Amino acid sequence: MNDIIRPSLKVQLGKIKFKNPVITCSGTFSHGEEHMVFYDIGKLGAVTTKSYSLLPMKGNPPPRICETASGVLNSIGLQNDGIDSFIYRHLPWMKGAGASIILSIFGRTTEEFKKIALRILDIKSEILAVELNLSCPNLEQGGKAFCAVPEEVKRVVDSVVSMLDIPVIVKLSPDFETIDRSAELARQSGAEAISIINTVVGMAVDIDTAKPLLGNVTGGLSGPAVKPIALARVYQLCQQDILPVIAMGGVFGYRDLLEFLIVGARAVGIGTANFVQYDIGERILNDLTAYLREKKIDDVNKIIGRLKVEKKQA
Amino acid sequence: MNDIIRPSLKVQLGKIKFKNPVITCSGTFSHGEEHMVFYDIGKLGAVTTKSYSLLPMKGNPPPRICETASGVLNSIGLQNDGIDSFIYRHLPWMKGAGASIILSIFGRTTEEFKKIALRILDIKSEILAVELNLSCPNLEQGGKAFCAVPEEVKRVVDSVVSMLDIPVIVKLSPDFETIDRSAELARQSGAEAISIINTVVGMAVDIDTAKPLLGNVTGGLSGPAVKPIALARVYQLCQQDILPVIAMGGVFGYRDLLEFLIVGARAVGIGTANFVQYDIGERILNDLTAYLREKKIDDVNKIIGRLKVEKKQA
Amino acid sequence: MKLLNSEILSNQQYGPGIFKMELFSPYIVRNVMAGQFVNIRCAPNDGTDPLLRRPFSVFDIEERFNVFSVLYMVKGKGTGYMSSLRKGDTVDLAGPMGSGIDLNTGSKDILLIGGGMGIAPLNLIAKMALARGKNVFIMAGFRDSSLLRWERDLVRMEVKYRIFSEDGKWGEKGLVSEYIFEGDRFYKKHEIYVCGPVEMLKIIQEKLGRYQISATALLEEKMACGIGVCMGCVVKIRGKNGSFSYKRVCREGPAFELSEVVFE
Amino acid sequence: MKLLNSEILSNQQYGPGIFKMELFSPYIVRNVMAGQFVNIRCAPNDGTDPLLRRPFSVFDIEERFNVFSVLYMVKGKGTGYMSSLRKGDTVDLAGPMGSGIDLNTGSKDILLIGGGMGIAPLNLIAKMALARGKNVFIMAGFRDSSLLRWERDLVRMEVKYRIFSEDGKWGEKGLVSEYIFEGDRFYKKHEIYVCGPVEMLKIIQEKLGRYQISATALLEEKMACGIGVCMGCVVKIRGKNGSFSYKRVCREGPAFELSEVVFE
Ligand SMILES: Cc1cc2nc3c(=O)[nH]c(=O)nc-3n(C[C@H](O)[C@H](O)[C@H](O)COP(=O)(O)OP(=O)(O)OC[C@H]3O[C@@H](n4cnc5c(N)ncnc54)[C@H](O)[C@@H]3O)c2cc1C
Ligand SMILES: Cc1cc2nc3c(=O)[nH]c(=O)nc-3n(C[C@H](O)[C@H](O)[C@H](O)COP(=O)(O)OP(=O)(O)OC[C@H]3O[C@@H](n4cnc5c(N)ncnc54)[C@H](O)[C@@H]3O)c2cc1C
Ligand SMILES: Cc1cc2nc3c(=O)[nH]c(=O)nc-3n(C[C@H](O)[C@H](O)[C@H](O)COP(=O)(O)O)c2cc1C
Ligand SMILES: Cc1cc2nc3c(=O)[nH]c(=O)nc-3n(C[C@H](O)[C@H](O)[C@H](O)COP(=O)(O)O)c2cc1C
Ligand code: FES
Ligand code: FES
Repeated sequence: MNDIIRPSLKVQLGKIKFKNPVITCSGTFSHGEEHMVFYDIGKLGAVTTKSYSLLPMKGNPPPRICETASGVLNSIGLQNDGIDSFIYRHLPWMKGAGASIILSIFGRTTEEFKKIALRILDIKSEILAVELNLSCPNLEQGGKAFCAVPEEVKRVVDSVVSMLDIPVIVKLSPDFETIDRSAELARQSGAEAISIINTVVGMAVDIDTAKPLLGNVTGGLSGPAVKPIALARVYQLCQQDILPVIAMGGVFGYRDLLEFLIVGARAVGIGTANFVQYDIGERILNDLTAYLREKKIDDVNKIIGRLKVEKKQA
Repeated sequence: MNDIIRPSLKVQLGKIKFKNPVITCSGTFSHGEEHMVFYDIGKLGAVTTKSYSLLPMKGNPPPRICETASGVLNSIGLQNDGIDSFIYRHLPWMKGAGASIILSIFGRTTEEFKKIALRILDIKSEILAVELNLSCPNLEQGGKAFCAVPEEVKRVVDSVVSMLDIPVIVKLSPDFETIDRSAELARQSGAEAISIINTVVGMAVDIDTAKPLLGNVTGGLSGPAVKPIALARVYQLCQQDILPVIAMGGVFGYRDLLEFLIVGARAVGIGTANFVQYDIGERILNDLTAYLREKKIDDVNKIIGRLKVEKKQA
Repeated sequence: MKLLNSEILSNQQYGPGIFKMELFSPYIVRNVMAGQFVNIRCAPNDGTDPLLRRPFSVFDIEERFNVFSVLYMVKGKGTGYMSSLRKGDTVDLAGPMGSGIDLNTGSKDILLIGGGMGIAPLNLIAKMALARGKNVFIMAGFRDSSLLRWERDLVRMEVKYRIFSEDGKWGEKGLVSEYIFEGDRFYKKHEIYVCGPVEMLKIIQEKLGRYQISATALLEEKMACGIGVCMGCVVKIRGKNGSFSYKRVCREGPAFELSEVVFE
Repeated sequence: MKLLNSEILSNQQYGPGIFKMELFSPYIVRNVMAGQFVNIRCAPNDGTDPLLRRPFSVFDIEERFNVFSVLYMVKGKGTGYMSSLRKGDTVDLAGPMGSGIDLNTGSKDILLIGGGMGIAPLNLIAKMALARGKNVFIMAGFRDSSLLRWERDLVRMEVKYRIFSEDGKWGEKGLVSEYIFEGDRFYKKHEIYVCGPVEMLKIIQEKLGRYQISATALLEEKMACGIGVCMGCVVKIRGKNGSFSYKRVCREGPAFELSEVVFE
């Protein structure tokens, strides 16, 4: 009855090729070691590492996690062991596990980004792409996020691209209206794709103590609560057709992934869901394949950007 | 055992006096007629009417509602009968019901705002304040929201304030980074308070038909999902201490209301919750009173702005 | 209209994926009119997912016992939650809602045309019309025989009916909408009520339109509030001279003159 | 560590607002070490509220029957949901998690100091230590007698214990933390495990510190993932030369050397 045995799942974003559009988001999957207990992470389109800075960072004081309605606030504060720890400890493990790797990095100055890029030079053949987490604070702009100021995005991308001949992905936050402009400047500077959304700024208060529920006062909201926001941002960006888009925000099942593909994303990241359904990556991959088969769609690319908008007259 | 029989609930925002900080949000309570079946709306600090334009507006094509995780997307499109219908039909009923009234209005040009202000002149003694819904599209700026451009906020506030000697509240959307600037210009132009947040831009897609789940493609997200976002915006604005703040976004119980008061809001609006718990206004009012009594707090103002932030060193 | 906590007297499978929930509520039983619905909260305690209430037509009432029932199909989270409830649990509901249909006046002959779960509100119309001494004739079409059990209710009501099913396994084989209107005589003398999928309503609208026969359609639309405050549940209704307006299913409806509904 | 669907064998009240849930799981029973926990999904099906799993210490295991249990206090949505489950329902859980405590080595004398629900992990430590022929002495303090039933479990385990309660209605009147350390002799020869509210841990840390007696504290922190990927559940741990680092309760913990924990 069913002819499509193995629908093609390959997607391409500029020069970046993924074997399928199911990837995991930075900071929510570590390097895959923990999840490898639950499924073979080599099956994923890509694993995005946590974001690395040049030197180790301690991160923010606890509490760092606060659950909200259908969402999670976090103020991890980018705790990480520094880029060298990735290169010497985690990368070898990831290669061994057969993971396709997106390396996420951040700096607090353009200079720091450059220094990290320098370290990566040697291992560039072992990773699919570098993702620049530009939602991190830019010390040269008083701690405002890099992506708040499109020109700062440009500066960083310019310098990283000039040093590394591997694809660069720019990750943006939904909190700024400058998304289109940042994407455009990133394109001009040679970025390959845009990842969106990072978490949304949020907060929660313990009414009994009158203290913020996060050690860092505000934090980033993720999970199903933000999915409609992410989808609107991805849709709006895809409409501009500036760069291919990797979408993320609240994906908890294959139906969410399909929504993002339909509005135009070429790959979709799973974040918070990794905390709840440890095998979600594999599950979504299987469900996607089953869906395509059932609908007799032989190539996942046929779904991408297929949104039907019939603006009715009111 | 308990000495505080009747804690004082009065709050004041500039010249606006509310008998208590519990108000209902524009567009979620109509004029209170429907909710009057469930409780006496005269008890509320204020009822904010739906937003009125000069002439009747049909609104957006259906579907207009889509439920999301702990939230609701709507694309009502400001359907309303026009300001005259408020003045001649609804206002008399509201006065009869003993409601304290905030009249919400919007125009698509500054001119339209002025024309509406002119109509209100006669009834100004019957309302507590006028709320300018500045999240509506500004036709003079290509349909971008008024509050996207602080100078446009100023233009509207200037003209309304110059015509009406009743307090003006400016309602802003969380989607723009210009909140502080808009608030500052609104203050300079004589506004009395800021209402925040309006809904967050969001979207949802029906994967079976590949069509948006809202007739208008994108819509506004409200409900518990957005509470952390609203709280962060209110906190950040209150920190600036530009104008008193009326907070809203995801309030479903008195604990939510207290969170907003603690970060500095002087009054709190109930929106989407009116759709689910029809008696929520009265319930929150009772629960707030009971809470203050239990905590032996004799005046609700003692809670406002009491957030304890001890930024720990990481 | 009231907010109520009603006790479940039974919540049993009626067909595959279909349940009938019987609730104790003197208030609903005393006040409900044909065509009205109740709005049920489908999350435990202060849960926020699903957030909104779910509307369900009142399917039946048992005045002697102060019991009313809803017939529902499990579709998603809300109805899934409902199906997990048991006898003795209470349900947070509000109702009766919507403008009811007054069966004390109007024609003595009532024709009800239903498709699938659309029979839910028609069942109560039938019961109430019969109680007022009217003649009720039901034509109902189904995809399969999931709702087979309903025939027992019809037999008990002693109502005239014809059943159609697409697979022919229940009643006659075919679609109601196809069968209908081989002529107009019969239909003209009846007061007609229609409830079912949009595709069916469209065909019937078109066919009745040819003979300018009026009918009342019971519509569904996604709802946020159910009480008329949000303007979310509107349908497009034709006005005079090519104009139209958006009317609320939860207030002006769910019953509308079929010929005036604009399906898009 | 595995994702499991475990059947509930019983879920009964243990005290006011406190339940004990017994679950069938050969895998957990075979693999769990003292101090480990399971991470339970507390929303039905694909519900998103509450979103995150909830961590619970393994309270007890019955190897013969492949049954383990968790003792939990109803605090909010998650535990409220758990308390609504019944025998025969299945629970989506993952475990065992956290680095366990190896009781095959170490001192022959074990002292367990617990406060309130903090007794949950201590119970399993006691059981496992006894099974390894160790001497176990328990000192536990409570606000009231909600956990009274636990004394039956202690008697059955044939363990030595002293109970304190603030109201004096159960065991001796007073706080464990006050009572403790009238001298240091007794404590020095024991391997000590402590679990309870932060206030209690602080006092004990201070008192033990005076005599430089080491102890293992079982800590709690809000968790997002429970498997070590999110860096959410960290506590501040003193390093050498005044330095410190953030360690994960779900991976490096829940057991930490008490003297190294920085309470803020
Ligand atoms: C006035 C009225 C009366 C109704 N009476 C009945 C009845 O007697 N029996 C019955 O089984 N159903 C009835 N419905 C439909 C019922 O409300 C929906 O099936 C229910 O809300 C689905 O909830 P869910 O959480 O299970 O599904 P969801 O997960 O919310 O959605 C599952 C599917 O149901 C559709 N749906 C969701 N809400 C509605 C809605 N308000 N109206 C129509 N479709 C919806 C969605 O588009 C989706 O395709 C009625 C609807 C209205 C408006
Ligand atoms: C390693 C570990 C082992 C635990 N073992 C047990 C146990 O054996 N028995 C038991 O009853 N409880 C145990 N807890 C605490 C238990 O996880 C929380 O009580 C539970 O998550 C509350 O969920 P809720 O949805 O009911 O409450 P919520 O509505 O989430 O919160 C209610 C209250 O509980 C607090 N809380 C929420 N999550 C946690 C958490 N992860 N840790 C501590 N406090 C929290 C909140 O701050 C709030 O004050 C343990 C926690 C950890 C970290
Ligand atoms: C605990 C946590 C840590 C995160 N850390 C990072 C990070 O280091 N770098 C980054 O670019 N994004 C980080 N993110 C953002 C996610 O990668 C993702 O963009 C966001 O969570 C939205 O997706 P989701 O809703 O599926 O989680 C983090 C998110 C969470 C919840
Ligand atoms: C259906 C609906 C209609 C709304 N209409 C208006 C409106 O006409 N004017 C306005 O200023 N805000 C309107 N809002 C926004 C609310 O007033 C409120 O700012 C927002 O919903 C956030 O609060 P909540 O999360 O409690 O709903 C509307 C919101 C909803 C859900
Ligand atoms: S559902 Fe809100 S107006 Fe009908
Ligand atoms: S809970 Fe995620 S690292 Fe511990």
